[in-house]
Amino acid sequence: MRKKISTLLTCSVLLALSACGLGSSGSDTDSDDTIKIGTLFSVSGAGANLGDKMRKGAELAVKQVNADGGIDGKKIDWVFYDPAGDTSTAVQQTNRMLDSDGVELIVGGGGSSGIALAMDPITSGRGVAFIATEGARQIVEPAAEAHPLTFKTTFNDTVMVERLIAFWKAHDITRVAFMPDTSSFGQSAQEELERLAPEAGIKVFTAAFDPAANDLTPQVKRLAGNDPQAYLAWTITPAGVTFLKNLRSVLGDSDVMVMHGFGFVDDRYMQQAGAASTGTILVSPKLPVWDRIDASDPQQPVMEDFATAYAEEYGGEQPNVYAGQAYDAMMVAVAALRATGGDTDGEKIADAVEALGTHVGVTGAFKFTADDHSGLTVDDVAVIQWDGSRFVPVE
Amino acid sequence: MDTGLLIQVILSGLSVGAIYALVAVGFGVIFNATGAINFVQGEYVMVGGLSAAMLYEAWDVPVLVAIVAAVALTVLLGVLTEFGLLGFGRLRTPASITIATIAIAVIIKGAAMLISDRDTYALPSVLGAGSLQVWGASTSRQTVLNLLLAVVAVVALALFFQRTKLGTTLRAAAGDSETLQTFGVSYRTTARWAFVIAAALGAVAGAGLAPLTVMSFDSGTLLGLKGFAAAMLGGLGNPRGALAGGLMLGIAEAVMSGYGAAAYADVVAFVVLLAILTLRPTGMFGTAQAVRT
Amino acid sequence: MSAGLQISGVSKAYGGLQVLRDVTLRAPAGSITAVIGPNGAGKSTLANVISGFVTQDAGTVVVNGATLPPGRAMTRAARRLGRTFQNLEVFTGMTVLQNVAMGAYSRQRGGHLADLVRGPRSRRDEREVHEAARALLDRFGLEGRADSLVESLPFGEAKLVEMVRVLAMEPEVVVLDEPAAGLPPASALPLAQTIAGMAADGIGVLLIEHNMKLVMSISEHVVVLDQGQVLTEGTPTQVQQDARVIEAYLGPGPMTTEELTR
Amino acid sequence: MRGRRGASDGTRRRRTAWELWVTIGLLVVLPLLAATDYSLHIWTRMAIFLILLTGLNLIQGVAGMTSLAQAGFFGLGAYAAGISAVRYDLPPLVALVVAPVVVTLVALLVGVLSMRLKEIYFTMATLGAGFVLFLLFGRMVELTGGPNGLVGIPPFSIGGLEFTEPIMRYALVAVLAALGAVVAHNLLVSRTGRALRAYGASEPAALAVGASPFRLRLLAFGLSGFYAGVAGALEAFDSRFISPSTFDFMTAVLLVVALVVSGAGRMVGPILGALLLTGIEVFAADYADYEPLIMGVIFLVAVQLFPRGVAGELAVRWEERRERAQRTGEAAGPAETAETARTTRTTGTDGAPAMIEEVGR
Repeated sequence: MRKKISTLLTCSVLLALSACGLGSSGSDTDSDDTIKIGTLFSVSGAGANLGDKMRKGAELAVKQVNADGGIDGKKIDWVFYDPAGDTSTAVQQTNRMLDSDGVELIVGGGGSSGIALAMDPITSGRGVAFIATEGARQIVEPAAEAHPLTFKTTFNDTVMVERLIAFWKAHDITRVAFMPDTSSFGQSAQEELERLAPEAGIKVFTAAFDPAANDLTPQVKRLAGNDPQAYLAWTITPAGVTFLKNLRSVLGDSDVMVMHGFGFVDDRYMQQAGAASTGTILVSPKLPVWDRIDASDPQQPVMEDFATAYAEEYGGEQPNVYAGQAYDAMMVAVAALRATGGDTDGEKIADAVEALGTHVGVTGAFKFTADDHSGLTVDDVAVIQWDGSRFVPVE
Repeated sequence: MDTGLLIQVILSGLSVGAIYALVAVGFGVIFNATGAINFVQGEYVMVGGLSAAMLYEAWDVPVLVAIVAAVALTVLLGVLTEFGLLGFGRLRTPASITIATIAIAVIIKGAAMLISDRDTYALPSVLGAGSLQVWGASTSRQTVLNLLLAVVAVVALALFFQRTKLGTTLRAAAGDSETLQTFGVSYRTTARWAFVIAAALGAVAGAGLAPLTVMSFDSGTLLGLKGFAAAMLGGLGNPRGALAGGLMLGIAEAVMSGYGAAAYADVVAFVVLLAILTLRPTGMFGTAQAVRT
Repeated sequence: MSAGLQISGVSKAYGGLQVLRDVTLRAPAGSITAVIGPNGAGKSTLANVISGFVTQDAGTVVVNGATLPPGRAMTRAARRLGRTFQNLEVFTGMTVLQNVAMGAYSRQRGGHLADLVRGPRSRRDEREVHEAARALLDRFGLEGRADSLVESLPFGEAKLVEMVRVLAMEPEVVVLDEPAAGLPPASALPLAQTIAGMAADGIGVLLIEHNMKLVMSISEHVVVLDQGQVLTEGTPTQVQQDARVIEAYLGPGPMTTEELTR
Repeated sequence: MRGRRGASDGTRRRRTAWELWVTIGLLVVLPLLAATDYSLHIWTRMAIFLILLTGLNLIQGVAGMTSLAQAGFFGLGAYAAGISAVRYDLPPLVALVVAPVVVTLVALLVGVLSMRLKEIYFTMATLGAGFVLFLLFGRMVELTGGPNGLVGIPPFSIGGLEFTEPIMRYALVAVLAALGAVVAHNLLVSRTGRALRAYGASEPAALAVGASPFRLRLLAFGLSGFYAGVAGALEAFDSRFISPSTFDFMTAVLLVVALVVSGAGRMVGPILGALLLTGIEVFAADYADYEPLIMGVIFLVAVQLFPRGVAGELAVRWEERRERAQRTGEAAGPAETAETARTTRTTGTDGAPAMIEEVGR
């Protein structure tokens, strides 16, 4: 009996494996009425929360495009996999999308910079365009020489840091306590901040923390010894809530500036920090404050439409920045595809993206060029504040 | 030297250490009963904290009621864990049980991810949000409660192991089914009780942890491993050792965060684990035989 | 110094309990020396001290004139001292042939890394060991069992395999710890023949045994342990008639045949 | 007489050899079944798992000591190779040699520190070692590229010949995997492997015949590190990008569980385990949200169904049938045999070389 089961198991594993290889030798690559777009986001594993938001953003874009009749009559056939935060799984899935599923274009790089960096050589090697939704600038730089087919719809940390520095200068802040987490998100920002701040005459004191940490008071207290005027955390994890609570607990009522990076722009996080989050200042795309900015801003209607459609689609949930970035990435791809007339050749798409001029998206007005595959500038960054119940722009 | 920072480091260490201690005690209880390492322990913490917070946040259940319900749910999960491991009578060695606990931990985590829809949930402290100021340092009121919980749990367990019949059996068993038979108790019965106790301890740790941070489906795994390091530090299976080990590990991490390279703070637990196994494998207060003869 | 095993002044205490007290005895080459005594007399501890599983507090264990390092079991094989165990210790999951080949382990000199490439030397070595093992199995009538997993054998045969494994070490001294334990009475005779055969080959045999009939029938010299001390020693006949022995075993009263043969 | 001996002498060895030929055969046949670029990529991944598991099998399956350091060693090999190539411009061939050497040295160090521990404590020491390595990959940003990973690893090349074609990449990994299987097989059928197994079965008896557990186990652990080092270097040159996430605790656990489920201690265990790992990966990808749940359930069911592993269970049935055939008409009944089994110290009782079963004893 048990022998039968084990034999069965062995055989089925073998069969399944060879079937997945055999059955799909690039068979359905060129079906005329659809365009296959592949996406990886980590909807399980450590960054699952974020990955889920990104998936929703991309999914919304696909639904909208298909509902509008697709791209020149071709519907998007969307292929989605979950690498669960693991780069080698992502590499395998990227190969699967390109070699087996017949994916013609990839949007979304797994939700972590490491994964996007791992995917880029594969997509580039096959001449496939790749529009990433991850932060690290190495994904697309240097654009013209090394990454001609790869774009991203996120802010370079450089842009964010420049905006921060301008903000600090305007508020006469010269001493900053910086707490990045030890993930790639925090580390990339740390590199940029420690590179750019000294040039601007700002002294940065850094203490990193583990994203899984449950108490950050030693770091806060230690940094407090340097008398900083502002505390800035850089994380996408719930540890940011602990940061806010601990900061309030250690510093009491002192009126230092409490800041977070764009990874933490999330209503839920802010609410969960309770009173400790009130007054927190964040650098962010304009999306969270779309209803508080000048209606003459060309981005305003785009953001409003997106926020409304998203809330409608996902039961009243407010989109966060990550959902916006994924939506933008998909829409940039669609715009380029419309320009090429549905041709998915990597170089043609890349040319089309670079020729889009200004693509007004929900997280910024993208201006891609041959040398800039990020497309966002300091003008797209807003400084916002949590007033205890919602985000508002800071003048 | 900045005494404020020193006090802060110690307070932080005690705050996190109390949680580690509760987790470590749970590891010890299961180890004594089955000889296995229960990798589900960290997930009990997650389920306890996350379900309490979800009940509170999503269904407006009063905090205390939510905590009690969460503990009950986690205990149920503990019973189910025992069934999943031993209910089929096929896993007989500590090593195979240990491996099966990993599978169960993965299942619980995967289910929690879907049920919580990957969201984070917060739980307020039953003592309110305020913080305590101690000689220029500060900590949340919850920390005091957590320390108290850890001490009470350890004392209660120590008494339980020494004074009650079930406790003596559990302690004497140490995973040896033959010994158990001479006691006239079945292996399954003691194992089930051990899982009930361990799950309850985990849930309490989770409910105590939630107010310090926020809970998500991912909150348990690393905490479990660190709690295990604490258990080894104090001596696996010894409740008082677990308390000491937990607090010391917490303080060691805080010292690294406050004085050393903060980015390496989470390496501390595992370096401690390696060091203690190399230098004194029975832990500082342990009696178990860890080295081959 | 004479050939065989010489134990001098061995003492061992666990906590406050003195298990062995100044034990001195000899097991000369080519003869069978038995150690008997009631439960708790320290027989097993003595076997463990000799074979290095227990470190004695005092005293020496000497094989063929060389003092053995206390408490280092794995050095015994190189000194040609083999032992069997009271509870059957065979290598489950391995065939009978492999079990016996393991006995030759310490006689094989090839390096472990050489085994990775299985060079000609390693292969020749293996072939020799297997041939020797096979010859031993033939001698003890186990040739039909060579490729059976050892745990599939009846208990008596498994015990025999353990003994053959010891012989594969080409030992000069052998310590047999309760070889008759658990065996049906019918197996006693072949066992006695096997043990006698060892002595006939020139091996010094130290037989630790409960079964009086076996002990009395094949031993040349019997040592009686009681409460960790040598109570008396002598030929089987002398020992059997010693009043102290009878008392130690049974308390006051006559020893019955039944008791003696168990 | 002579002939009969030769025949029966070979039975056991031939059976192990058969398992070796299955392994090598599959490595040759699988790409023929499906030779698209994607399937070759999958087979390459499978072959890397095979090398990892072959190494793990030596310490876990044969020596009976579960190691949770294999993922960390895998990562160390990948980083050693990647860093050699990227930061020090060493030729890939040199990096492929450097990586296993580095990992072996680290494994020996960890082994020296932890080898005297009882099994479960040893396992936890390896967990600690694996975790420290994993965390260091993420923290030593200057050297490893940190959590973002190490970019710019060149493809493998010998002389001017670059291994960029999928079939060549597969061939490289497959050849080394086959070589690794042969070496592992040599070890298993030699006295060294015999002694390692013996330790799992009866420690006192093994000591009594003079086998040094410390040295033998250290050798097995060092070798498991060597295999992980080779696998790591191959992973680095195959993916041409490495980041810490690949070498985390979960990977360590998956490797151990896959080996247990497929048959620790058997020659054929690693290839079954590698097929299982790649199979689940491919299969689960279609169920994104439920992947962890599916994974956990599969492993729990598998561990409960095959505590000795699939190969172990098969072997038990095989042995039993053979014994029954051989024993027909003989005096010794099965009842007495079972008695023997109970008296021996194995818990796995009925005949598997079920090393994993003995680990905790």
